[in-house]
Amino acid sequence: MSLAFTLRTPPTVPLEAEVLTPARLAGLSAPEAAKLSVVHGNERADLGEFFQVQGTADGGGAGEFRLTGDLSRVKHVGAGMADGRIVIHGSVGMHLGAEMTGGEIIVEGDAADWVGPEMTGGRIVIKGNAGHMVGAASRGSAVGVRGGEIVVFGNTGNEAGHGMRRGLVAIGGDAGDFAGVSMLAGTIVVLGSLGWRAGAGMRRGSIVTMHPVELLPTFSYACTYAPLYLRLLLARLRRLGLPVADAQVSGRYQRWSGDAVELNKGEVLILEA
Amino acid sequence: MSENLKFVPHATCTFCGCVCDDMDLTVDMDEKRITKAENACVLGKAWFREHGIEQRPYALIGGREATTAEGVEEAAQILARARFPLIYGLSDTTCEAQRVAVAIADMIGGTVDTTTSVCHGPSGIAFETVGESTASLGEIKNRADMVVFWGGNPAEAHPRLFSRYAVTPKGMYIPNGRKDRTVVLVDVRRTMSTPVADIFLRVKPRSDFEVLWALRALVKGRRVDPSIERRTGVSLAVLEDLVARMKSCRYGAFLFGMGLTMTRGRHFNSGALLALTTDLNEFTHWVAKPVRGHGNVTGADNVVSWQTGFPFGVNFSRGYPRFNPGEFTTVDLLARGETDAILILASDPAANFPKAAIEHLKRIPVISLDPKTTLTSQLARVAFTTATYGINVGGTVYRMDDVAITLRPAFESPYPSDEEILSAIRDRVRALLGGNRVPAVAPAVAAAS
Amino acid sequence: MLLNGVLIEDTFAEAFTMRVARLLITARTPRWAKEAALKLTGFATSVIGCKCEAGIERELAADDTPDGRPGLSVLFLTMDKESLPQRLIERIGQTVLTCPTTACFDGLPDVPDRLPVGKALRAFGDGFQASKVVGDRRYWRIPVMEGEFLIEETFGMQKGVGGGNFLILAADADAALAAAEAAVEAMSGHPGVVLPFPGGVVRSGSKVGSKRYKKMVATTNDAFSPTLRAVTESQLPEGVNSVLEIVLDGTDGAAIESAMRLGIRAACRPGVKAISAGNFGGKLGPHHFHLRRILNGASPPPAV
Amino acid sequence: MGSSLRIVNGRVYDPANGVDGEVRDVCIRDGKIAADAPPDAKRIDAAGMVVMPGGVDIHCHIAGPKVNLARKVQPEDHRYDVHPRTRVTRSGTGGSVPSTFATGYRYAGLGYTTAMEAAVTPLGARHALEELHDTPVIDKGFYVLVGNNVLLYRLLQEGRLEEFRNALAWWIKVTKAYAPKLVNPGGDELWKGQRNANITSLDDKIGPFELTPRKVIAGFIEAATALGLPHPVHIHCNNLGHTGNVATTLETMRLAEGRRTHFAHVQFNSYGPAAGKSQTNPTSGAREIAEFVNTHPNISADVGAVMFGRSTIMTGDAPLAYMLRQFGGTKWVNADTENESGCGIVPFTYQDRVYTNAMQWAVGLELFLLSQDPWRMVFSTDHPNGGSFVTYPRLIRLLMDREFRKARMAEVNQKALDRSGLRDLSREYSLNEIAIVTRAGPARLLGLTRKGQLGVGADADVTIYEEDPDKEKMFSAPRYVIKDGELIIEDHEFRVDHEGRLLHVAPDFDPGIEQVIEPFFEDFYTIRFANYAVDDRYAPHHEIIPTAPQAAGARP
Repeated sequence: MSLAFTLRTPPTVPLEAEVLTPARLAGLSAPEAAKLSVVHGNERADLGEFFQVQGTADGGGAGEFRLTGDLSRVKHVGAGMADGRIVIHGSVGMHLGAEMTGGEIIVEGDAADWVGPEMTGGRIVIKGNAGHMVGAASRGSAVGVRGGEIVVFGNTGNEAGHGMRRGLVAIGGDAGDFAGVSMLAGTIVVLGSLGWRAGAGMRRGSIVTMHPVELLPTFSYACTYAPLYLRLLLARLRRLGLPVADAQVSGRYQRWSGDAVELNKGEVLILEA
Repeated sequence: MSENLKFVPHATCTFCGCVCDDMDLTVDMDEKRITKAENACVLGKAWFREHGIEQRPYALIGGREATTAEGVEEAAQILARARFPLIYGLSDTTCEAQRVAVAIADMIGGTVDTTTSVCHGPSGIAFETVGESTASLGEIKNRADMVVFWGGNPAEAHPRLFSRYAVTPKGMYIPNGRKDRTVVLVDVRRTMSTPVADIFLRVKPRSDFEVLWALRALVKGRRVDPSIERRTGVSLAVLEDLVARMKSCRYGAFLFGMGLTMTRGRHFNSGALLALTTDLNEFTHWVAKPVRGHGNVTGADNVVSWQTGFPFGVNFSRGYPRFNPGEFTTVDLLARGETDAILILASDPAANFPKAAIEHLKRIPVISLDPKTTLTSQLARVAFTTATYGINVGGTVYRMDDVAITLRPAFESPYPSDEEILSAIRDRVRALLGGNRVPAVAPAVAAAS
Repeated sequence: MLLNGVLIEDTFAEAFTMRVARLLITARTPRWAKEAALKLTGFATSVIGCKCEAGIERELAADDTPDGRPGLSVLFLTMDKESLPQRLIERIGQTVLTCPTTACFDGLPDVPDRLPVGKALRAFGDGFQASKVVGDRRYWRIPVMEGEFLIEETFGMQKGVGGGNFLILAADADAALAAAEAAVEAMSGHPGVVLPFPGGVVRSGSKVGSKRYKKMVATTNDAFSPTLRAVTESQLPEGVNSVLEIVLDGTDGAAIESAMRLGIRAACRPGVKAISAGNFGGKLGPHHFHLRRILNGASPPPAV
Repeated sequence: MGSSLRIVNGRVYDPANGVDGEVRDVCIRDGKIAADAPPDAKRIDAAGMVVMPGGVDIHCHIAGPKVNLARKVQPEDHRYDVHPRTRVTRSGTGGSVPSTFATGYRYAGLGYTTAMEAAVTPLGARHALEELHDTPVIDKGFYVLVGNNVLLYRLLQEGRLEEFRNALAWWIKVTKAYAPKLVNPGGDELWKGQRNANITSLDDKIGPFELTPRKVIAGFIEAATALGLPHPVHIHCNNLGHTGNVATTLETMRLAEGRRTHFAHVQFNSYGPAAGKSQTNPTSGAREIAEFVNTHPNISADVGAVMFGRSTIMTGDAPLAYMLRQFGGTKWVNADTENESGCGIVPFTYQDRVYTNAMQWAVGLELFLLSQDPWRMVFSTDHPNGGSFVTYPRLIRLLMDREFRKARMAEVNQKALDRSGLRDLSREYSLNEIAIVTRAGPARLLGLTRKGQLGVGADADVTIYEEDPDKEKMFSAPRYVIKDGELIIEDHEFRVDHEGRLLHVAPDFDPGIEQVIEPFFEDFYTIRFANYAVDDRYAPHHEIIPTAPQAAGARP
């Protein structure tokens, strides 16, 4: 049985638990894992002060573990992880999977701001909603997601995919404002509605939406067609569990080019109504 | 009025970010009142005139009168105990006090945040994204033949921005003052400031970003969709005309306010304006300047930056500074209920924060430092009465253009300064903790902020 | 041994190691996928004169293609690894890129050796092309007048086998052709195998070099040519008046062997006297397909 | 102040006193080097270690308005280089522009005890002093930007040379500066007033003034010489960073005409004309510059070496920063200061495969290796312009370790290396020479007689390194650092915090000059004349270094 953590004592102030990665837990018994250090507010604490730990970590390399409870004040879970799998039953705090390079995180609940900032690989799946800055660049940095996939079944806040250079951000619900702002490349798919000013300052990359939206005046209409790569992309989203309709797979899309303020090599694809 | 008058020349007004240092004050030393403030604007006059010494307890602990020393002890105990303490405010006090405030936050492993996070924080984030071409106000006075005010109402909020710095004054290369400048005002409504403008662009609410973005495209010679007029209320022809003027002026200056930074789009609005400024420098000289409200909010930005590397919203709980607006900014921390103690320095969040944040303020120990009774001081566990900076207390403040000015206090206050109280708290906390608190966990660099 | 009364000679087909790629060509309709594939694999019968060998492997239903449209898979082979990408770039660029509605995907995604085919063809986009990663595979979107041509950035290349064969020795030309047609029919759609010659059949089997012309690389296989029975060292049994050859290229020896088994069985029908195979004495090609062993179901000895 | 100390068994390098690696005791009493120490003095056994005076950085950018802008603009550069607090020291952040506390501790952590901020506008002096106050351990000072000052230009233009000299002295004194600094003289007026233009030669007309850079530079050298400042005019030449600028640099050096003049970060001013097909790729001009400095004892320079990696261009030379903006990414900062200066900031990364960057790296090393007088060609990276000061140990190793240098040379752009002279140079610096270029030399050029040496009466700023064949390792983390006689770092760890002094000069001037200056303020400044001078509260611990006339007891 792999390790299972159940939140017993919810922290009253933020708990930073970057130690919760498959690699750090590899080979540990439950008592050993409970001894690992976390930062509770401004002091060190044992993981075991907050979590009931059961099971034993999978042998060998990075395995899988499970977190249960309302972890909305627990930050940095899975930050920097390279392999293995984390399953979270409940909501989780900021910086989930920050800068991760591989592996997979599944959240059966909501995630706070900063899901997967500057990640380079792996996959994060949020079954509920996510906050602002999904897959974004940290403040001051020009580059956000560099690879990997973030799938949010629900809605997201602002600046999803800010500065993304590669990879996929897929949103089943609605996106907030400035989705794909300053994106360098990569793909953002929003099955719901886009907020304001999607793609502002984008250089390259694609933003796909299934609902009509008025773009910035620096975007220009090109044509209406059925981009073939969308069939591949949407098929992949289906495999990841998002409810993609046949009409979306075989539909025709308006292609808008932008942002003219930058390279004008990006595109926004809007499903024809 | 008594005969016991004192003349204080060259004093500085800290009411707003203009920080005018040409106040010639007359003080009635018996009444402890400033009776005359020459050169002051209407706001400054009121600031000086209304300021007297209120009879208040030195400190209140749980509503009970106490000495400053008792207040310091209680405050130190609260801060030393707290797991996620926050120090907030800072923009209406001296840099000397701000430095101690950051030192306390560092020592206890707390968070320090300033009122910048609720005014020009977005401009700070924008600055970190695109940089900024800027200037001291004297350069605008001496050189700017085109001035664009965006999202502000200086006539009522910063009157001397017009009269001393940017519109009417004569300057080295602006020998005729107002006549030598083209003045543009961009706002969502007509205000008292509108008549000063040669060109007034009335934009639809929350469409500043679209207008700025269109200007950027036009400056670069790119296409802009004619729908811009329907969406923003400003026609393409007007924008094209404006761009032609902006490209052909000798020295242009943007002065932008919270009408831009705190409306939908926030840091992207500021960023669009800063990027437009950069774009224009391909053609001629352009600068931009956020118009700041609080008297020393610019000092707070500077102090927090030089001590930590970041301008506001800085957390020290891991043993080193981390910056992340939204995560470590006060409204957010309070609304999420993450803070377990707060020291509020010269600010009144209980009067203007969102309800959820104020609700949390009521749940946690609050320490307040303020010359006056405020909503915040009234819900404080420990409330200190302090002397007013610039009037009773000397020290340093920074003008909105980063120019540091030394204050010339007009008369003494019986109350201690912010710096004195904070220093006492710092020393007591240090004694309680035995030095700086050092969390025994390695830096989470990969996951830092 | 005899099969349906046809003598299976105790010999083997001798085949070579080649480099192979698998292309999946999809289109709006099966017709357009086929048009592209036929052009792509046209004039690709033998490396001797075409520098590559190629054929349609099988038709693909919409559910079996990456983009959910009907298509075909094609195997494409060359003798060396340097020329495979060159040939692919030339041919895909002229035949698939140009063909309405098609897209071109890699059919060997798990193979580590990657050929930058789409990566080279993207230049047709003149800077307007864009790449797109879906899952862990990268595609290029090349703008064209019709819309957009989509091609995978790289194609897998692995060692394959070229030159698997068997000879149908028949009493007359009609019987040979009927047997050959039956063999091709039986082998069509076999995974991992293509028949690069017209209709899968070759009438002009060749030998290495020339008895007369120094510059000729290959000349007629006089030992199996009925009209030369009397003037050369003929290997034709009595009663044989016409011979046709089936040549098979494939992704691996096992596929060739399995296809040959089906093909030979189908070819053993009235009018056929014997089934033989072409070889060079076993010294040139590492793959030997012994006819009798194949038909007995035993696997051939491992490739040298 | 401080307890007594006796350092025994260490190999001492004290070039100012002719001590070259002798094993001898160094005694400390009351914050100064002493002839002896009381018997109960704490003993430090420095066996196997090297004892040197604390390092002195003659040219860096560590405090003031532009530094703070550069800090603020790069949160992403701080995130990965945090500086945690200890029980006794404050926290901070690093990156190419560290916070003030991190700056002080990191300098001390390298064995440096004095550093000079090289460019502060007079209007920014108060701000710079506030930051320097929060820069712990080290002693510090700053150079004040006067080379684009409008009022000084007017006086010079009108030939009012005595008033010019008095006004210069006034500006230095009221800002509590250490030396006058010229940056791209004339450039700011063109930048701010003529649509972002720039000076291209010493004989360009400076905007509306009847002046040229040549006249301005000569005027400042003459005035500063007359004032007898401990450190002469400190010049950032015109055309800095431009291909072929070596001609301008030599012309500027000739303007000194035998008078002491310091040339800042000359590496950036030592580029020959473009080579090959390129219109812009410079050749090396290091040999010409080094030769000129070698043969002109009045000239001194710091190298301003380039080290590969992340840096920040921050300079009073606004047109230069604007030019570099195209290579720097998305951020550019410009900041104009009324009547005084311009300023530009660009985050920048030097890459060893890039021709120009590799050439810059080579030119810096060439200048060091061709210098015949280490006392006058001293150590700097123009932190953080050429690279952070934390790269100093690596630069020391490049100078001391030929094999290491060769290995590094193999990794850089070879075309650039071919066109530099670096391949021909096999010289290795000795420890004594390192002690000169990093300590004794800069101290002497600054006129800091009690710094950079371990003679009796000198400031007890001492660094003790554990000897190691890997000089980068050796100079990266001294075992002990003593500041003003106090043991700050022991066994590589901070034991106590410490506040250093502000070093400044206060040249005398005719008070009548204020009647000339004040009206100008009323017309063209936005701060009152009365509020301009910086008072002593901004320098709670300070030391005034006398000018020559003051030292001689003469009062004008």
